[in-house]
Amino acid sequence: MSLVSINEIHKHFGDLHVLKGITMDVREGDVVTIIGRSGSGKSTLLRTINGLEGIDDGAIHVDGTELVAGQKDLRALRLKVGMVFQQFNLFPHLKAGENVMLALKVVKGISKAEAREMAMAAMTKVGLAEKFDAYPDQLSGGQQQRVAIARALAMSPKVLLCDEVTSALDPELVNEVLNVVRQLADEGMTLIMVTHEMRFARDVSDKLVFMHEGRVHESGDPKHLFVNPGTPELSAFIQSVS
Amino acid sequence: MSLVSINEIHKHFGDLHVLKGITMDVREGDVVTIIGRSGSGKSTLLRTINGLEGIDDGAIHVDGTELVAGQKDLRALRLKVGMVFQQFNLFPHLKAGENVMLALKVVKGISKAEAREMAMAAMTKVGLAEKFDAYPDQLSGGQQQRVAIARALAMSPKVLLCDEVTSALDPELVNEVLNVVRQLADEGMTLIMVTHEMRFARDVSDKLVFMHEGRVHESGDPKHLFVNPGTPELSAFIQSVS
Amino acid sequence: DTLEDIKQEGVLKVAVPQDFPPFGSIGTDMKPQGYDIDMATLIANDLGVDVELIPVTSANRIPFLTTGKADLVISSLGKNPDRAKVIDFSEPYAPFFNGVFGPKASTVEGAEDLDGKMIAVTRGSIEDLELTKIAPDSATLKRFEDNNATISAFLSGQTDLIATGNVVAAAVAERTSSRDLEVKFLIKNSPCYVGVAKGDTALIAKVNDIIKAAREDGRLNDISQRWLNAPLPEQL
Amino acid sequence: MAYEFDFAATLEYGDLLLKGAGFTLTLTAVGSVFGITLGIACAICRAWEIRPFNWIATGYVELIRNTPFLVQLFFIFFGLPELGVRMSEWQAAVLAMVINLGAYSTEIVRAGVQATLKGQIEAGESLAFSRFQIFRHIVLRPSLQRVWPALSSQVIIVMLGSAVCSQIATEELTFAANFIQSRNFRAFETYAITTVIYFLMALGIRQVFNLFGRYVIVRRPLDGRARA
Amino acid sequence: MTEFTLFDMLRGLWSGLQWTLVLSLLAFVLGGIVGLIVLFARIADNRILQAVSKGYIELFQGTPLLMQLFMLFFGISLLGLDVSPWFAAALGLTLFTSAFLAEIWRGCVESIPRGQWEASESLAFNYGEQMRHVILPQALRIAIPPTVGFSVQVVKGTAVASIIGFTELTKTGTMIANATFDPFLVYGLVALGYFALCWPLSLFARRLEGAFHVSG
Ligand SMILES: Nc1ncnc2c1ncn2[C@@H]1O[C@H](COP(=O)(O)OP(=O)(O)OP(=O)(O)O)[C@@H](O)[C@H]1O
Ligand SMILES: Nc1ncnc2c1ncn2[C@@H]1O[C@H](COP(=O)(O)OP(=O)(O)OP(=O)(O)O)[C@@H](O)[C@H]1O
Ligand SMILES: [Mg+2]
Ligand SMILES: [Mg+2]
Repeated sequence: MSLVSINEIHKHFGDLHVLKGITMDVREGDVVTIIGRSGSGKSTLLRTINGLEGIDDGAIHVDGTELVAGQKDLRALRLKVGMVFQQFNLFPHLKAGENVMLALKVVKGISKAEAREMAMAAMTKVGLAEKFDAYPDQLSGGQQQRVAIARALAMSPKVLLCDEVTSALDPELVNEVLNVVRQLADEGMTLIMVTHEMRFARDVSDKLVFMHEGRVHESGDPKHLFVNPGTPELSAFIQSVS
Repeated sequence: MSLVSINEIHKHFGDLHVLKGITMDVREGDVVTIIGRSGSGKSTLLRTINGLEGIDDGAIHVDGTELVAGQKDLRALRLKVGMVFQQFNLFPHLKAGENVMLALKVVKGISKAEAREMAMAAMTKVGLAEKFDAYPDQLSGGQQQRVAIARALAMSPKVLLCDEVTSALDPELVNEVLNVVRQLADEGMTLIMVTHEMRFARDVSDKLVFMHEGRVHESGDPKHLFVNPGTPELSAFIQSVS
Repeated sequence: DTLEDIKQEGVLKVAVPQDFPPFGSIGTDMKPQGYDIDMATLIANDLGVDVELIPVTSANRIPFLTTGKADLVISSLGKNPDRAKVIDFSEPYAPFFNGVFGPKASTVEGAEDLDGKMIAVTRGSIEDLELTKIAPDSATLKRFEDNNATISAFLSGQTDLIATGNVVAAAVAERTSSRDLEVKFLIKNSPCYVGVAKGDTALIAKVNDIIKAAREDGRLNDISQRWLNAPLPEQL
Repeated sequence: MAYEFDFAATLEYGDLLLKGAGFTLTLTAVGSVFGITLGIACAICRAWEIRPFNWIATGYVELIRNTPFLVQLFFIFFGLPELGVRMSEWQAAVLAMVINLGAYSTEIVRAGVQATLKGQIEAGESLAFSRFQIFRHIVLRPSLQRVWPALSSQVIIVMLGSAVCSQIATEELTFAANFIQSRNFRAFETYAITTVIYFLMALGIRQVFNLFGRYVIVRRPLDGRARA
Repeated sequence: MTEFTLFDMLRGLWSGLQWTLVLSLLAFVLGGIVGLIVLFARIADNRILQAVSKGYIELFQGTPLLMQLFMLFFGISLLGLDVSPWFAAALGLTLFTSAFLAEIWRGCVESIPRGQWEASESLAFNYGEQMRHVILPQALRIAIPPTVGFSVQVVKGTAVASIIGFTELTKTGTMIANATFDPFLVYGLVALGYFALCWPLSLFARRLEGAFHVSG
């Protein structure tokens, strides 16, 4: 059975029909990469999966439970779905380690000592154990993004959503973040990510989804698709970004 | 004789020694690309050339006149040096065309009608004649950056400084800006640019400057250097960004 | 000197109250009226000059005088040695009977009965000065900025008693039914004086002459009848 | 006609002035603590449109901000007893300070809350925080940090405005000044000294707020890099 | 004693309200002009100007307006100069208003991104040209809502001008209350008067704020 199943979902922003019936299945351990032009609806799709955007029609199931349109209490769902953003969104008033600990304490009610240990483990995983007590603004962009990943990981999500996690980074900092993501993929984490790093998409992901004007225009094995794009749109897109 | 000559310049920010004796010559029509890690001093170097940052030691000559440390009136210099920024920095309260016209009227004292004509010519050059009356926030990032280039160009500078002019853009918008820059290079404009677009650096520039920890670590013909980096630092850098 | 200046300019500038009926309050035309205003007009008439009334508060009446922005202060001023160091006082021109008033049920009969009571009084008024001297320490004086606040405090029940002029108390008793009011005891007859800037001897002599004349020819008595509904007392 | 200054005549009453200043500071301190708390509560209701409290908060803020403090004070002290609510001049003064500062700080804090980046809230949501937890742990402290200078200015304004409380016989600094000058008729000297005291208190409050902001709101040493 | 009808009260308060309006306008216009000058000093590239303007702002924000007016009106007279109430009111309200406006506007100027300064600098603008063509036009847009918001404070602040003899709205109210012993009605009307003056300003400020939020 699939971990995330998305069925014919639609989403409007006012008059704008942003998602025009998307269907997609993600099994446990899958690494799915979503690519597409700016405005094609990639972020919106990702954000519907943990309920940051509601949907107008269709259904989303995560780990067996349905995400109902207009539902208020999404906490149970969100405990299963972690998310990492393009702009890191670390809490600037808390140290790196405290960023990771906060949800453990507040949401899961874990004791401070235990939360600290779990946070330290997550920070170690992203290679930043020694930055536990640094404030976000004392860290480079790449380090901040790794803390953001640690913060999501510490909650032990079933699936991790990543929205252009390297787009706000200086080019030489991109790799340190991608390496962390690659390692997660290798360890069997279920990942759904939007990225413009084509080489990474090709090398790491099990499945490539090309979105175009609110639809899944093409999807399949990345190694195959990159060489043999099935539509002129994908072919043009691949050309423009590489 | 060289158009821009930089001689052993030093720059400190408080305790931080950012430029540690930089020497560089740029002849008329040269296209010079500066690359290097974040924090290596690329932006700072560029900004000293039009006096946005003062220097602590050394000398900079532009078109024969010396830029003296601590000098107040830099108007004459800045009329010769145009600059384009990563964040565009268009004036949001003015239309695109007015952005281009403003300095012509205010600084050069050109009549409104004439300024309008010159601005239109510059806007046409960057392919945005029809956006003359649009406000910056009605333009895409790539279009905004092209307006910023037109704004600098309209002043007919002798040399144009570009600091990561594509870093704030979505990947598919990068090319439209690079194409404008390429066209300027082809027309013989003197350009000094900081960029992370390695392919562009290799294809377009006459000279590559690799900065490392406040020094020019290596410089020379880009086609040669990319294939045969002379130092392990440059080699590592090229690897990390490509 | 000031007297010469007044005659020269033909205007007498007098600081008068506008928050202290019946001595000074505004009429429906927003102009001050009352005992002090009539007194000011009287003095100006006798000097043969016009009068210019300056409505003042207890906070700024003396600065108006000391900075020369007013020639006289006729503002139901009481006299005490501290004040006499700063300005000069004329002969008294008006009686002022003040007392402590309260509801019928209250058993207060003298200053010594004020023990533990809360009394509203207008800050800087004569009754404030006097009551401060004679009230026992255990009494609480609540000193309000103006007469209006003092009366409101009593009427709204914020204090047990009120210290004020008898004419004021009578006016209040007549106009309001929210709390009954009767005299408990009289504090003192402490008359009002005209204030003059320190050292203006010629002016003060002239003012004293005018007061004396007005007392003798009955004009002062008329003013008293008009505003206090009582003849001018003998001892003034 | 030369006026002779005599500051000694006022300084004789120095203890009264100090006592008055102490009362003013107490009034300000109590007013600040409860006023800012009230402001934060109303700010959440308004920023996050929690019905019907956001409407109540809006009405409250508009009413208070558009009428003079003195009138509010009179209403509380003289008007409420008619409705059967009687309080001492101290309680009335404190209450007036609280509702006044509450209204202004609502607006100030709301601006800070609304300046919170959407990404911060989304990060909290995606970590399964509840709305209240997001406010309490993610939004509040950075928002206060943003508007702290504005809040401290407002407290100073309210402190200076508390002078009006003397009208209902609250024995604060202006009361003391008026009391003294009604005894010695040295209005100018008394007010000059009082002005200096107010100024010193304003500087002091600014300092206290800076320290409080640094050690309680920001909770970190403010080296150069922490400014952002 | 004279009997006041409701009409008498309203008529009296109306004349007081007009004074309040006049004083507010005076404060706002003069305070705005001086505030602009103080603002320029505050953000000037000159330490002395900065320090002086900072002290100015601290002083007039840190002392009660009532005391400022008192000092100006009576204090200067003690030095032998004759000061008219108009002059003192104009001066005092100007000092007060300009200190606050300068500080409000400084925040607006400083919120203009550095990039705007740098872009115009690299186009060879001098300081005055940068201000005139780039910074102030943008700062002005941000400044309008808080400035209109502050005007409400100015309107309410003019009440203290009664200390130097102006019978504006609050003072008129006090005087009528003293003559009628009916403080609730009178102060209720006074509150209504201020509300009528201030509420439109507040609404206007809010609408402007909303309008600017939309366009970023
Ligand atoms: N909150 C919103 N309100 C209105 N329109 C929105 C909103 N969020 C997104 N949109 C619009 O929906 C469309 C899809 O946006 P989305 O962010 O999903 O695109 P994207 O594929 O992620 O693009 P990018 O590569 O630029 O991030 C765009 O046209 C965008 O302008
Ligand atoms: N105004 C400043 N004050 C203090 N330090 C500064 C300032 N500007 C730059 N620096 C520091 O100087 C160093 C060089 O900065 P610079 O911006 O020139 O680097 P860069 O090579 O352009 O990096 P990037 O690729 O990130 O733009 C960095 O360590 C930076 O933190
Ligand atoms: Mg996106
Ligand atoms: Mg840079």
